[in-house]
Amino acid sequence: EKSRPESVRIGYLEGDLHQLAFYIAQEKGFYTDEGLNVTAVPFSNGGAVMAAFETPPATRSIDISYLGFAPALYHRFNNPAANIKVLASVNVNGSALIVRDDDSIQTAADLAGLKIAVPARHNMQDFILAMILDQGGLTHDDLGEIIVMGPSDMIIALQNGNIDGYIAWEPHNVKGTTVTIGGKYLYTSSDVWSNHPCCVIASHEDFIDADPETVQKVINVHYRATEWILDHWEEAKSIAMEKMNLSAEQATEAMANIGYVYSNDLTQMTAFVDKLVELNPDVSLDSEYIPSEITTSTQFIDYFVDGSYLAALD
Amino acid sequence: MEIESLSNRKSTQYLIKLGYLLLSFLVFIGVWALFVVIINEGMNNGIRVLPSPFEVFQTFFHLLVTRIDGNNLLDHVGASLFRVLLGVLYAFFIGVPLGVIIGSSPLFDRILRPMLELLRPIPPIAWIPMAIITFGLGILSSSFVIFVGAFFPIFQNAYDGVHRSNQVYADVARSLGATKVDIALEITLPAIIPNILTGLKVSFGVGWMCVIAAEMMGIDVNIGGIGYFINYMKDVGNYANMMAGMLMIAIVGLGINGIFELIERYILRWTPKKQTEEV
Amino acid sequence: MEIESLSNRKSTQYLIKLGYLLLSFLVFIGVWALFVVIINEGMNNGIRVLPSPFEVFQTFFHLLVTRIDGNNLLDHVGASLFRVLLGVLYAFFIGVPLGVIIGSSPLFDRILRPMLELLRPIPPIAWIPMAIITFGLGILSSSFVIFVGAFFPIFQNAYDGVHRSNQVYADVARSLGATKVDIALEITLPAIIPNILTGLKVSFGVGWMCVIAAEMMGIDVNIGGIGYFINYMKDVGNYANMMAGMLMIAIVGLGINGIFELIERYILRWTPKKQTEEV
Amino acid sequence: MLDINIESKQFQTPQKTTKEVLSQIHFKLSDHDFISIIGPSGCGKTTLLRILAGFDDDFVGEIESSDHNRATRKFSRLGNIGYVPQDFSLFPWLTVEDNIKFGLRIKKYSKDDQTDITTRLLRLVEMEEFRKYYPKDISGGMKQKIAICRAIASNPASNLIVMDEPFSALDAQTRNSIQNDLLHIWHEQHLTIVFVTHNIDEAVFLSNKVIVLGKDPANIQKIESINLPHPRDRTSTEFNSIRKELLTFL
Amino acid sequence: MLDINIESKQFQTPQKTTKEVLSQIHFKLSDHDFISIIGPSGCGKTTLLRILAGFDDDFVGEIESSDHNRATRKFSRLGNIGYVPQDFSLFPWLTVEDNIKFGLRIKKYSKDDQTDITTRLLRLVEMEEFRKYYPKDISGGMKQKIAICRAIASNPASNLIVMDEPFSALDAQTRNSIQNDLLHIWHEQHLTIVFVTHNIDEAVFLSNKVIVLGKDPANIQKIESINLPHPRDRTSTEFNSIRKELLTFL
Ligand SMILES: Nc1ncnc2c1ncn2[C@@H]1O[C@H](COP(=O)(O)OP(=O)(O)OP(=O)(O)O)[C@@H](O)[C@H]1O
Ligand SMILES: Nc1ncnc2c1ncn2[C@@H]1O[C@H](COP(=O)(O)OP(=O)(O)OP(=O)(O)O)[C@@H](O)[C@H]1O
Ligand SMILES: [Mg+2]
Ligand SMILES: [Mg+2]
Repeated sequence: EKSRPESVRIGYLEGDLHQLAFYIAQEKGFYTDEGLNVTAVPFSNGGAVMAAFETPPATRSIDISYLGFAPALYHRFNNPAANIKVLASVNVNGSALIVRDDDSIQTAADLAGLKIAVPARHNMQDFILAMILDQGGLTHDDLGEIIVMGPSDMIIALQNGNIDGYIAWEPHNVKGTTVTIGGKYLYTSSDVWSNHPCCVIASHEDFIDADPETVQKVINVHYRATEWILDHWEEAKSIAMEKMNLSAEQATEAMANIGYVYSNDLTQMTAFVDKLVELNPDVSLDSEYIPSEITTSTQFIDYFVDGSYLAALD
Repeated sequence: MEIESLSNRKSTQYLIKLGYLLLSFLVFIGVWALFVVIINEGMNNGIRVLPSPFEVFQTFFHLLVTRIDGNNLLDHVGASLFRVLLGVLYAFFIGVPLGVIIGSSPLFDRILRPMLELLRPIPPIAWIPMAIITFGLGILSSSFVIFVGAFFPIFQNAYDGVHRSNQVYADVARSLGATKVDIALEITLPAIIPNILTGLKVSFGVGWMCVIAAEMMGIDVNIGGIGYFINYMKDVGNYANMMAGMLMIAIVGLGINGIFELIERYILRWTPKKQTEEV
Repeated sequence: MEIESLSNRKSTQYLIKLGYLLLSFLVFIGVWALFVVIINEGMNNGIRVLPSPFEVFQTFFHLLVTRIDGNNLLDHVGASLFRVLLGVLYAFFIGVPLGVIIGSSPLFDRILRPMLELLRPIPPIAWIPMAIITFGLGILSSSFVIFVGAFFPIFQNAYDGVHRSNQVYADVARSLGATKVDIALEITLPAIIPNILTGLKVSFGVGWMCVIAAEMMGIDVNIGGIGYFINYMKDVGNYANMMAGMLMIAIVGLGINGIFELIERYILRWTPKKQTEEV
Repeated sequence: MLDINIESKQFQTPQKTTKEVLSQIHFKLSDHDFISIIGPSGCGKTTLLRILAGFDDDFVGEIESSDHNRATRKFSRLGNIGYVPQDFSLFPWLTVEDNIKFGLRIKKYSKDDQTDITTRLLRLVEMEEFRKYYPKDISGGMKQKIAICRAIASNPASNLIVMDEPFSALDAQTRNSIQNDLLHIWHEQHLTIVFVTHNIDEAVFLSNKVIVLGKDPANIQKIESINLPHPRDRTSTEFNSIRKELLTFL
Repeated sequence: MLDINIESKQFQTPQKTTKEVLSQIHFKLSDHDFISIIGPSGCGKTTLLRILAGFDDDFVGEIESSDHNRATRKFSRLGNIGYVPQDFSLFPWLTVEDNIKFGLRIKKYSKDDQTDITTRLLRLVEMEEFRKYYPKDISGGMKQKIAICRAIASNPASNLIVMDEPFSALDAQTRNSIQNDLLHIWHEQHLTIVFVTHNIDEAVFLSNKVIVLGKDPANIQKIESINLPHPRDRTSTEFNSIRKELLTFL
């Protein structure tokens, strides 16, 4: 239909099985089908994605990105330049707390005094960790130490005994449970909150204003890719195995933990904001960076999540 | 009267110097503030992304006492310094003897030096991934990376020192009855001390650079360190904290330089004065 | 006969040198292999984490032609080199004039140098987060970080060169009728060329180090670069690729050193030979 | 030709005190003079020479050029005084040839003139074959010859050349031959020379006037005129009596 | 005392060719000799001295110690020859005092002896007050005096001291006074001295034998005995005729 493909720069997290839709869309040529020429920009965590959104327009390096809902929220509340909107959901569930396979660690209460790694502070997994701790009547402060590192390093660190456990996205959880690494699932995120929001697609307001057509195309592709995963589970699994260096067993187990979605569950998202505010002293609806007329989480989600592109799916 | 006018002149000169320093500092703050304005107003349409110098100073003092995730700025910078110290220490105790041995033995020189020359061009930072997968995320990894960075300057300086140390000193010592061991201890060693000091200084600089890179990549699961801190603050979007961390780095760097200058002034009191200096 | 025996002796010496180099290389491979065995057997209970030297060489040649995610090793190393070159170039064109100006003007010296001294102790790598948030993820950021690293060695050397350049040369030139401009162009400039070359060499080393750190932190969304490559390969657990990347870094580093040596030998043909050298 | 009247020259020491280096230096420099200045190490010979050459005008006193009927301290700023400094005198980044050409190039002589003059001078000091050498590759004696060539090449308008211990590093033989060369050039080009040395022998052998400086601060102990004809015989009685006399002033 | 028979000494050049520096150097060194070696710059004086001092035994020939009835090239490895090198001779990291003490310490003299000997020597050269100075802070002449003190402090068993142009950087006055000091010490301690210089005057003034070396390779042009009594008068006719004669060999 169009002669020259539209260029768009899409951020994603390196080796994140949650964002399989992005990998599938690339692999299957869905973007090309929509007439898009995609530059894929890898990031190590959602915070780094947000930092990229926050750079001045002239030097901003991404237009749209896959990232966790938590860093998107956290930055939106705390950084004046984080003017993004959430456009679609990517997955629910899919995180887990892996600890060393040791009888002394059985419940959330046993985490007191342990060294736990997270991919970034105030990201999705850090937030889930807070919820897990809450179940055991603990907070972050009760941990021996909370350490930030890339998910691939967590596996090395667990094997070397540098940490007692970690919380990450799949497939890094399942990778930590091999015999040599010696970890076990303590909680999956769905254990503490079934069908919690996780990764989303967000874009900067500047870009949404400037090029809504491209935004629509990206959402179209995301929808198509997500549907494709659900319809072609085994084929999707084999692509995941290849892209993320997994065995069939690992891929099966990891994907079982993830709910691939595209539509926004506004009720859950509102609950997310409530819990975030409750567990995080840094986050408040009073933030000077959001419009002053917003006073409740429902109002905020209404403002922050732009469902119009999903609604316009063809 | 003569003396008084002299002391007057001295204190005047002192005041002038101080004035210039102050002026320089003001220019510095001015340039910084201008930069912030350009970035915020010019490039970000008035959104306050970068904090003002004043905010950074305020945050800096706040962070000296306030703990974030259990550590304040001093804890972080202390952890970084410790890593550097350890790595440099290893480099010293391996680099100096190796430099002296390879520098004085043509056989070792021929066999070992080409091997070292092959390893030298790999920057220490390129060893970070390797260190992580072999030594895990702990002090072993971080000090290994710093060791790699610190080793070559120390080794090379010791080596050069031995090579260039004047044959004549050894001759004279021999004429005065010194044995080989005497010469090694009483001539070679003191003669290469300036070189070793230079090597140490460079090593500290490189080590300081490496530790920040390594910490940014999360090489050590214990206290993050100042490099970890500033990268972390970037990721969570707290740029005032990030810049306060950079300020801390600058201050510690200045401190290290100052200490080295004092050490040099004492240990090298027998060397002729350098030409330049004086601010 | 005399001449023949001489040329014989020459070629014998050449052979001996070659022999030593070979021996050195074998020792190198041996040490490496031993290290791999220790790590794999001793620390990882026989699980082959680290690849053998042979595997690494094989992978290296494979990656020279095979693209991963669209780029082969040469693409990556080329991208890194380009970033370094750009940053060093900026540093050169800003550092040399600034060094000469501040070095020859006491006023500028007093006002600008303390400011630079305050910035100097912040390692270039500590600027990476700052560069990312102000300049984004692109060539602007990466060359800014390298610029910061490359600036100080070049500036300092130009500055020192001007400071130490012999007053006597200027006097003689004046006695021969040279004006101030003549002296700046015909005396100061050639006199500081050795310093500037030294500065450039150090800058390249620092730049090479910075680019690897910056790439590891994903500073540039275009071709990742060799630093990105080795870190990425660590993350996906392909350690043979990772070490092939390190080998590439070593080779390029050796190449850069070689080029600098050639340039020095030509440009500095008027300076007395250095004492050491010769492998 | 020149009337030198230096009342006092002070330096600031690193301890920020001042130190008087020269005091009451009064003498006349006439056309075609060959004046030697001798004195103990560190007394102030180089300082005096730099003032004469006009590199330093931060002193109390005056240097007047009598024949041009103008009084100025900065007479030499016109670049009309040749200077052979004590050390490191050749530009190390230029070849022997280009060192000699330096002044000619600055004064915009034609290419041909530059080559002609340089060739003539190189021939005079028997160093034609070293044209393309860099200073690092020639011996100390050769360097000194080239430094002298460079100073006289562009023929300073004043015909005045000041030299600061130019032969201090040479062995006896080279020194003797280059002394004769210098006398030859001095005569040939009708130069006026001020020559610093710490070698009494050399002073007596070369000059028509010897100025002996004292120390702390340097002042004139003695001005000795020497009227022996050239070439002088170092073993002659007159020669040695002058040496002996000068020695008493040191 | 010593029978020097050097057939040949070669060096390898950077171009890997060999170059003969010394050839057919034969002379005798007797007890209480004061031998001066003169010759053009770069001819091989330092090389010869280093062989004499035993630092270099890579030559063709033999040096025999006649009185101890043993023949060895390495006679001096016992550390019984004092050496005053041409340059950079004081250990810069030691104070004046510690430089003199160096040999005494190596030879394990008692602390008291070390102090006594050092004090006596410092007094002799009038430098007691500079005890605690580092070499960088004293003048060239002072450095040379200390280098000589260091060489004689531990009283080399052989009483032999070799000196390589020790006064080359000094002004006339200092040079004269230190020459007299040296003669005094030489006489007092009954030393044997081999002295390299490029100053004929100095050679004639100091020594009882002057060896004139030629160049490329260095060989002996002339061995001149000087029987004038000390102190010698530099202006006397005999003195000057010897100077003149030696000059012809250079
Ligand atoms: N720029 C300066 N600042 C302070 N003192 C100086 C300066 N230049 C020279 N002096 C002092 O002035 C004195 C005379 O120095 P000068 O170089 O003129 O001596 P000289 O007679 O040439 O000695 P030499 O024979 O060693 O060349 C010395 O004591 C020296 O320390
Ligand atoms: N280690 C060496 N390798 C090669 N050549 C050497 C070496 N040492 C000295 N030479 C050469 O031997 C010759 C004699 O040198 P030497 O230092 O003995 O001369 P010298 O008479 O002491 O000169 P000077 O009067 O300048 O001190 C010189 O041509 C020098 O280049
Ligand atoms: Mg002088
Ligand atoms: Mg010599």
